[in-house]
Order: sequence, then structure tokens, then C-alpha cells
Amino acid sequence: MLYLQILVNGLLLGGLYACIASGFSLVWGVLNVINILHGSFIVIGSYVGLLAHQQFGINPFLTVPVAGLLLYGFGYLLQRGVINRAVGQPVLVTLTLTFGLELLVNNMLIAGFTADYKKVVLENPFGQIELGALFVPVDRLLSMVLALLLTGILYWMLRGSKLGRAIVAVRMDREAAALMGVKVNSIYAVTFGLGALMAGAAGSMMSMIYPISPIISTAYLGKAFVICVMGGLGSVPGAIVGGLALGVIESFGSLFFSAELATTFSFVLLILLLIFRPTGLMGRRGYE
Amino acid sequence: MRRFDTILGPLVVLALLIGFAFVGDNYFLRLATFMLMYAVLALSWNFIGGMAGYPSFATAAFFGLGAYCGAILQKAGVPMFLSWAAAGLFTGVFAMLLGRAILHLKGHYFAIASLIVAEALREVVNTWTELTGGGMGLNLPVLQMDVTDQARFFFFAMLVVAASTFVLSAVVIRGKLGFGLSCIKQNEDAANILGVDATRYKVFAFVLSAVFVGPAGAIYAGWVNYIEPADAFDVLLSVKPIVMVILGGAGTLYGPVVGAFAFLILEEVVWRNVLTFHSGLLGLLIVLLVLFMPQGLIRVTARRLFRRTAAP
Amino acid sequence: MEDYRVEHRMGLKTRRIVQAALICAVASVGMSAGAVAADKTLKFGAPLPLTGPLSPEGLKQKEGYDLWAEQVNKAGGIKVGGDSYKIEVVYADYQSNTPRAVQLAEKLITADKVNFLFSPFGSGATKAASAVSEKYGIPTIAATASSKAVYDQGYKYLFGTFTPNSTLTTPLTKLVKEKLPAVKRVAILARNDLFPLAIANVMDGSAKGSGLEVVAFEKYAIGTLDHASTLTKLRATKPDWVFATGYTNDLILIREQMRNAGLKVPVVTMIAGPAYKEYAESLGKQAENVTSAAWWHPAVRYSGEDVFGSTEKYNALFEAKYNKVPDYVQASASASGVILQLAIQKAGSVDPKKVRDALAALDAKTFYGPVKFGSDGQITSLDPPVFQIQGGKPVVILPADIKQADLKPVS
Amino acid sequence: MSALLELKGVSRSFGGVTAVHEVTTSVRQGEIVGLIGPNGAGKTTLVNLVTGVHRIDAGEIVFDGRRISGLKPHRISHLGVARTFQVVQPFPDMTVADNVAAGALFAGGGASVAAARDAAYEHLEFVGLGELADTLASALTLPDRKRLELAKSLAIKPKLLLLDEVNAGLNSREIDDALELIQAIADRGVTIILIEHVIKVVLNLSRRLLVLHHGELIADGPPDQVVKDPHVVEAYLGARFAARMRGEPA
Repeated sequence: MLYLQILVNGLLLGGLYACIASGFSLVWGVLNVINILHGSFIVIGSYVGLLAHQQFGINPFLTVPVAGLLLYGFGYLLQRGVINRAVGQPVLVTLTLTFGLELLVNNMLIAGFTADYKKVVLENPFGQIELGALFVPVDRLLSMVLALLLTGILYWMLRGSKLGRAIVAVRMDREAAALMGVKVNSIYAVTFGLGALMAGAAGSMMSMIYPISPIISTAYLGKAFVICVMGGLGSVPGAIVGGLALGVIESFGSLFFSAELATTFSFVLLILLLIFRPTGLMGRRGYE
Repeated sequence: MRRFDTILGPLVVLALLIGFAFVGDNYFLRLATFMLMYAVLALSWNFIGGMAGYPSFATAAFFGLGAYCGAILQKAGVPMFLSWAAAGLFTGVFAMLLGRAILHLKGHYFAIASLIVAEALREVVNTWTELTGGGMGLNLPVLQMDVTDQARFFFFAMLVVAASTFVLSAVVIRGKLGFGLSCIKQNEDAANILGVDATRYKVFAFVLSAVFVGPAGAIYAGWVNYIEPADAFDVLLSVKPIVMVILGGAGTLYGPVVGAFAFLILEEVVWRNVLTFHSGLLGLLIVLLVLFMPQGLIRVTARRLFRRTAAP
Repeated sequence: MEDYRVEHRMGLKTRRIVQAALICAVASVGMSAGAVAADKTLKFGAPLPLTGPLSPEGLKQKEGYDLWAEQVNKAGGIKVGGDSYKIEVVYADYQSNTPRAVQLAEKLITADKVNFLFSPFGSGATKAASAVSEKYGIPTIAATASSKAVYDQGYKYLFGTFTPNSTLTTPLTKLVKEKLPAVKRVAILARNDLFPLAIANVMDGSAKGSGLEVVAFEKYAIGTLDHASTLTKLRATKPDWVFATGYTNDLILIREQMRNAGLKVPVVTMIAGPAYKEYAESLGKQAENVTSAAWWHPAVRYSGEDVFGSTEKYNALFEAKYNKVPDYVQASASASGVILQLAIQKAGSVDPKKVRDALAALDAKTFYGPVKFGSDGQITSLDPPVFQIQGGKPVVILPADIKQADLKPVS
Repeated sequence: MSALLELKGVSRSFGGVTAVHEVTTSVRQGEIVGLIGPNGAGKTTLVNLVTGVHRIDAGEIVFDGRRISGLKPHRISHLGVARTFQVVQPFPDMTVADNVAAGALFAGGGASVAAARDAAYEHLEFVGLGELADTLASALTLPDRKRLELAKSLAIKPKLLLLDEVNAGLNSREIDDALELIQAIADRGVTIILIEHVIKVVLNLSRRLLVLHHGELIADGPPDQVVKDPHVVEAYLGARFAARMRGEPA
């Protein structure tokens, strides 16, 4: 029973992780840009959820589309205006650029919202389902379902729609896609926007789960990194697999070892994975 | 004329620095020591990042290792200089082993692997409380020395490391190793075919990017008397040298030094004027730098100089 | 070189010029008038973490110092002998980076020539920076350092306003044993970080010392985003008392996840979260009946000889300026200023050595409580209050003479 | 003359697809051998196996009496095996001279950077790039880049030179110039394997042809015999060669 509970904990956490990472993975895969800003995007989404709840009493689940669209716009413009100038340049350049942007945006968030922790407190909390000794918190369960649903929609969109095929084509071979008439720059901006959208949606959802502060962005970013490498970068299903895997690993890690070692454990695992299987658990070939 | 460039120029700077140590007050000595430390980090990163083109984020790992290695040895009673040297040796060996493991990765994969090594080390140091003091940090023995003498002492210690790094950079950049690294940076496959032992060269560059950072970390630990994991393995220690090198000019000899100097000035000037928005301004600086001056100060000015001298 | 002064609206240069002009004017008036006292300035250096992870704490300390400086200047400054000194707090942001705090402490002393120093935030940074002020012989007040390790270095110029950590946990343990004798098993969950871990360690000692059984002692890493499995593990040890330490965000998450994990116990103690209003605000009903302890609480009632006069007046002034209730960090910061001021006045001099001796001999009443330092420089006269969130607000349950309510079980 | 290069049952597959299958042949000192085959026949893979870029799955490669299969690329180049790439691969941010100097320095036994640069100028004169020695490699035209590739290869003082589609993308005049240069290199005693999928180019220089098809060596002999070989005609020359002979001038 204990193991079952731990497994459930891990899967619930993994659902959130998948949602944290999917947008990050998409941007990385298509643009070959590590978006250090991703954590701050999530935080902005959380503030959207928080403000909507404070001002109008709206449940953060309902502001998911609002936060998503807002972040889409922000991401699209940021890519068009700034990041696009560096796409295709060496890793170092794009990485340094988004790092600089992160410093700037995060500092602006602190200036605007202060670093104090805030959180959405629901009038009527969702509570938890109790199945014998098994506890399943409903807010997390809903978040996980929504997270997987959103990630699933993203995957389906990439597979099924014309836009999605264009994005995949650009990811596979930029020159070839350009020759086939795909507007690469606008695909880049749309993809970056989609990545931000996923972050915003995740952030809004998590505004009732995690305390909100600009400071927490690095924690999200760190998780996104680990999940992406585990799942294989650029792969949306990989983000789900990596997220769930990390959730379960951390969960059992804190049971068998100690919570203080759970992070170390996942880092060490990650380094080993990078050394011996850089294409991720899914075993796809990386797009290097 | 080239002699002036390569030997006399640096000697003049060195003489100025030594003279400065006897006139500057403690605060400026502290700033200067920081500048030298930054120069060590930037010059070191330049070996692997600037010359070989491998985006290493391992500087913080080397720095933290060196700091803790030096501090732990000193606490155990090992003489200061010996503990510094040991820190260099230890980080060097660590870099060799790490390099063998992760230098076959390219691009983002290498960047992440090197970044995560620092994170993992920080966690390990944080958890290994018996040896490292964990989150409580580690206090070093205080030197029984006059305040100003102490400031001078650490300034000179850092100066020696910085000068060594510079000299080695100069030797490498003009020699076979630098040539080979440059080939690797531009086309690793072609370099291999032309007989460059890319694996060995990369590992060598990686080790070089560590051996001076270790002692710099150890000296730093002794200098501030107190280290803790979050500071010794701060990710900014990996990022700042990169910014400095880009600022100055990647792969050049003087670029990292100029970059370190310019960066320190910017840091101080920015912070003098804004108290709560300086990381935002640092971010803005990085963005502008990457977008508008990716070649660095050295190349920009060098090009200008060249144009002037080219005219008869 | 992070200059940031109390009155920062004017540009630095303009301010300098105006200042210089004023000084000249005053000086010439003073000279012509003969023996009239000149208006001088005393500088207090404060390296604070105004950005980075510790910025919430740093900004709170700043509020405390600002309020004190404002009140003193309003009252005409500090009077020493025939002179009257205006107060200027010189801030420097060390970005939550301890070595930078040390560097800035030195910079404040050597470049800004501050007369006195307020320590950086927390025990670690305080300990690190104390070496600098000791080197230069600058009297330094630590507003937020409690670990014994900070004070047993044999330093002469460092004084702290927090009693040792065990003074927080021992009274609480005794109270729980007395009021809720059924509570036997304690589970401790600590953030693996300087202060949270230190508090957890003394709690371990307090619990064992009063015959309670510590059934679990778990540490979690900084930046942990999930406690579900750790709490599931704790639930299996069947505790009656959950004692958790960490930063506010950690504790909010832990409290929330305790409910999720079905971990229901009669006593929940969290340090330091419930001392901050964000904690109760972010948790709503979940915060109810959570106990905590801190070195100061706005519900305490002291009267003092300082510029604030009494705890009530301090609270009122604080609320008027910042539109919120002060917590122990802000109050301790204000108290640090008050303590230095009292010492300067008692010494009748601004000479660092004399002020240091006055601090060592100080025995005063303040809004913060009675102030008397032990030979190691740590305050000994304080009786830290234990409190509990009741009806969404913290109420004092210890010490008995100022308590507002009795201890209640969580459920 | 003894064999300079020997391949004994060399095989290699990628993810289940066989790229080179049990190739056995040898190249004698001083020969100019043409290696032909349609696109995807495994020619470039074979070059990669000889130069150590890929490891072989089975078999053995012996060069100059020494087993080289299993050695790393830089070791093999030190032994005197040079190659050019199908897609030219200069070091773009270096001068033309430094590109060549790299070869002289690392595999060519150069004593110092300065000595390697001196040697580089000679090689550049030889391939006709002397005047462009100090320009950046990225500024060169395609034919000049091909020359640069040759100069780089020469700088490592090769005994064996593998030229992978060195004529691809050149017009017929440029090809003639290139072939002249290759002949001049051969005259210096360098053994050459000329990899081409356009057979006409090879016929001018080679006295011996190897034909690779689906990773297998299907013919080995003088051009006139090979061309008549029914396997070759069937597998490769049939439609394509005829079409090319009729159509474009190569």
C-alpha cells in the first residue's frame, strides 16, 4: 500500500513535471534554443492565475487559456523581436542571450510583484479522494489530467495540423523546409509562442499548488532541464515520459534514500544518462 | 615591434599592478583582487570555450571544488600554499576524468552535462556535512596579519595565479595546442583527419580550464574566510566568465583579460547606481552584447587599429 | 559600491552638493555663533540581501532600519555630549551571496567610512562578515543571527539580538507536554540549510530532553518541489507532532501536502513561516492552530526608554509607515538601531571602542524587550514568545504573562 | 610491388542496414585506382572505414604492413593516409595558409607552427593557390576550396590519398584542371584512390577500377574489362551511364 501511494504521488508529480517541460522541450527541439526564460514564463502564468483569483474570484483552472494566450503573445513577440536574431548561432550565443533575458525579465517580475511568496487560496478546496489508505489530492489529480491533456493536444497538433507539420519539418531540416515554402522565421516565432503558452498554462494551473514568487523560476527551469534530457529533447511524448519518470524516481528516491538526496540522485542519474545514452530514455536520435 | 606586444605590454601592466598594491586602499585592493580572479576564470574558460569552442559551464564546479579542497585541507592543518597547489592538482585530475566522460558530447548536451556537474557537486557538498559543514558553510582559520597586509597578500596570491594563467594562455594560443584547438572549434571531423588528436586536445583544454580555477577558488576561500555550497558553486561563476570572454573577444589572448576588467567596472558602476535592479541591468547588458557586439571589444578595437596602421 | 540612502529621491550628486552646501552653511553659522553645536552625521552600514533568494528577508530588515532612522532623525538625531548627530543608513546589496556580503562589509567600512555596522541576514553571513568588523574594530549588531557558533568566536565587537535557538523550542516542548500529555511521538522535517537545520537539531534535543520520542528526522533539499512521498513516509511512523522547518514557501507547501497525504496530527509546529503574514494568507484554513515561535511578536508588550517608547507605539508607527504588521525580522532590525543608539548615548561618545564597552555593559528596556548581552555578545534577557495561528491570526500562548490564548490541538 | 593498402573481408552496417559487405581488395604502391558505384553504393562509407571515422564490424584493414582497423582517425592520418571530403570542409575562420599548415603540423610531422606555415606555402604554390594564401578560407570559390582540400591533404605527406568526389560540382574545364593536378600528385609517388560516381572522370586517370554496389565489390580490373563486365553493366552502367553519355557533358 505504501508503494502504491508513493507511485501515485510520483505520477501526480510527474504530470505537473510533464507540463513544466513540454513547452521547453518543444522550443529546444525546433529552435535549438535552450530557453532559460521558461521558468519565468511559468511564474508569469502563476501570477495571471493569482490576480484573476484575487480580483474576480476565478478558479485558476479557468484562467489557464487566458494565461496561455497571454504568454503566447509575449513569447511570439520576444522571439520575433530579440531571440530570432540569434537563432542558428552557436549554442553559447543563444544560451547566453536567453540567460540575459531571464535576468532582465525575472528582475522586472520582482520589481513588479516583490519576491514575497503568495498563493491562491480556494474558498472551497478540492480536498482529496481517500481510497482506503490511499490519498489522492483532487487539485493535483485535476492538474495532472489537464497537464497531460494539454501536452496531448500539443502532440496531436504537431502531428495532425498543417502548422504542426510545418513545425516538425523545420525541426527536421530547416533548409529543406524553407525550400518547400515554409516561412521558417514565423514558424520559429509560433513555436516559441507555443512553448510560452504551455508554460503559462502550467503556471496558472500551479498557482494553487505551489507558492508563487519570481524566485521560484529557477526551480522550474531546473526540472525542465532534467526532464528534457531524460525524455529526449524536442520530443513532446518524451517530455511526458521524462516527467512521469522523474516524478516516480524522485518519489521513490525520497522513500528509499532521503528527501535531501532525491535531487542529487536525479542529477547523478542525469549525468550518467548524458554520458551513456544522450538521446534520452525514449532512445530517439537527438537533433544535433 | 611584436616583442612589445607580447612581452613588454604585459610586463608594463604587471608593474603597474604591483605598484598599485602599495598605493591602493583596502577596498580598491579588494576590487583589484576580484578583477584578477575574474581574469583567471575568464582566461581559463577561454581554453575550452574560446579556443576549442566547447560551451563549458563547469567553471563553477572547478571553482567550488578548489575552494572546498583548499578549505578542508587548510582546516586539517595543511600549510596554505600547499593546500592551494593541492586544490589545483585535484581540480585538474577531476577535470581530466570528467573530460574523458563528457567531452564526446557536443553542443547543448555538453553544455548541460557540464552545468549539471556543478549542480550535483553542490548537492553533494551540501549533504556531506561531516566533511564540508553542509549548508552551515565552512570557516577558515583567520590569518594573524595586519588588515592591509592581508589584503595585499591575497592580491599578490591572485596576481600570481592570474599571471600564470595568462602566460600559459599565451604559450598555448601561439603553439601547436592552440592551433589544434582552433581546428577542433571550426571543424572537428576535418581536424581529426588532419591528424589532430581531438579527444586528447579537448581533454587537455578542459584540464587547463580547471587547473587555475581550482587554486583561485582556494585562495578566494582563504580570502573571504568563509564558504558555503550555494556561493562556491554559484552558477553565475560559470556564466560570468563566458560573458567576460564574449565581451572581450573569444579565443584571443587579451580578450578575456579586457573582458574581465570591463565586466568588473560595469558591475561596480551598475551597482553603484541601482540597488534592486542590477541583475536586470546585467541581463540587459548581456542581451545587448550578444546581439550587437558578438565579436568582443578586442576584435572591434583591433579592427579599427588595423585600419589605421594599414594606411601608409 | 551599492549606495542607497534613506533619502534617495534626490540624485546622489545633487544630494552631495546640497549636503556639502548645508554643511558649509551650518559650519559658518556655527563658527559665527561660537559654541552652537554643529549638525553631524553618523553612518550605519547595512549589507543586505536585497535581491536573490533571501531578498524578502533583506527587504524586511531594511524596513526596520529605515523606520528607526526616520524616527531618530525626526526626534532631532542622537545627542552625544553637546553634539547632535543625524543618522544615515548606508545600504549595500549582496545579492544573497555570502562572500559578497563580506566584501561589502569591508567596503562599507573602508570606502563609505561607516561608524557602525548592521550584520547581513542570518547566522552564516553574520558569522562570515563578523571577521571584517572585528578586524576594523567596528561595533556590529546582528539582527538575525541566533546560532551559538556565531558568538563563540571570541569576537569583541559583535552583539546579537536573537537568543540561542533552543530558547524557541524548549518552552514550546514543555507547554505541549503539559497541555497535551497524549503527544508522545515527534516527526521532524527540516530543510537542509543553515537556520532550518539548526532549529531542527535543537528541537531534536528539546524533544528528547523532555522524554518525547523522535520517530523521524527527515531532511529535504533546497528547492524541493514536492514533499508528498516524504510525508507519506512520515505518516507511516504515526507521529503526534509534526515539526517542520524551512522558508515560507517550503512550509506552505508542506502544510498543504500534509493534508493531501492524510497526515493528521494534534500538534503542527512550523518555523519560521507562521511568523509571517504571507503564511496564514497563503494557507487559509490550513494555517489554523499551527504553532510557531520567534524572538519577537507584535503581541508582546514592553515599554522602553528608546525612541519608540513601547511595543504598541512601535506597531502603530510601523503600520502607519508600511501599512502592515511588523514581524520579528523588522522589529529586530529596528531594535538593532535602538540598541546602538542607547549604547552611543550611554557612552557619551561615538568612539567605536567606547561604544563597544557601553554595548557590553548595556542593561536597558526597549520596545523589543529587555536588552542585556552575555559575555559572548548574544542577548540573554529575551524570552521569545510562542504563538499559534487562531482565527487566521497569530496569538501568543507563551510566555504566560503576556499570553492571549491557550494552546489548542490542530484537530 | 607490394600492397600498400589491403582490405580483408571488411564489413560495416548501420542499424541493420549493410553499408559495406565483405570487401576484399588491395591497392599497390603508386597506383591510381578508381572506386566507382552509384549513389549509396557504400563508397564514402568505405573511405570512412579506411580513415577510421567509422569502426569496422568485421574484417581487417592493413596499411603499409600495419593493421590500421581500430585505430583512431588522427593515428591513421599520422601513418600517411589523407582524404578529401565530398563536401569540402575547410576551417572557415583561418587563412588558407593556416588550413594547410594544420595538416603539416599535426600529421605531416611539422616541428613548429612556423615551420608548418612555411611548408603550407609550398603546397599552396603546388596546387596553384599561392596568391590566395593569406585570405580567409571562407572567402574561396568552390574550385579553389577543392584545391585547398588537396593542399591540406598533401601537407600531411600522405602515402595514400583518398579523393572523395573531388570533382563534384565542378564544370568540365575545372575538372580538367583538377585531373591534371591529381596526376601531378600521383607523379610525386602518392598512391591515389579516386572515388567517383561519374565514371568518365575516372577513366582518364585510372588504370584500374573497383566497382561497389550495395556495399559489395562486384568488379575489379582494368577499365575496359570492367566496363564490359555484365554485373557492372547490369547493376550500374546500364541505364545511367548510357543516359549520361547521351545527355550532359558529365
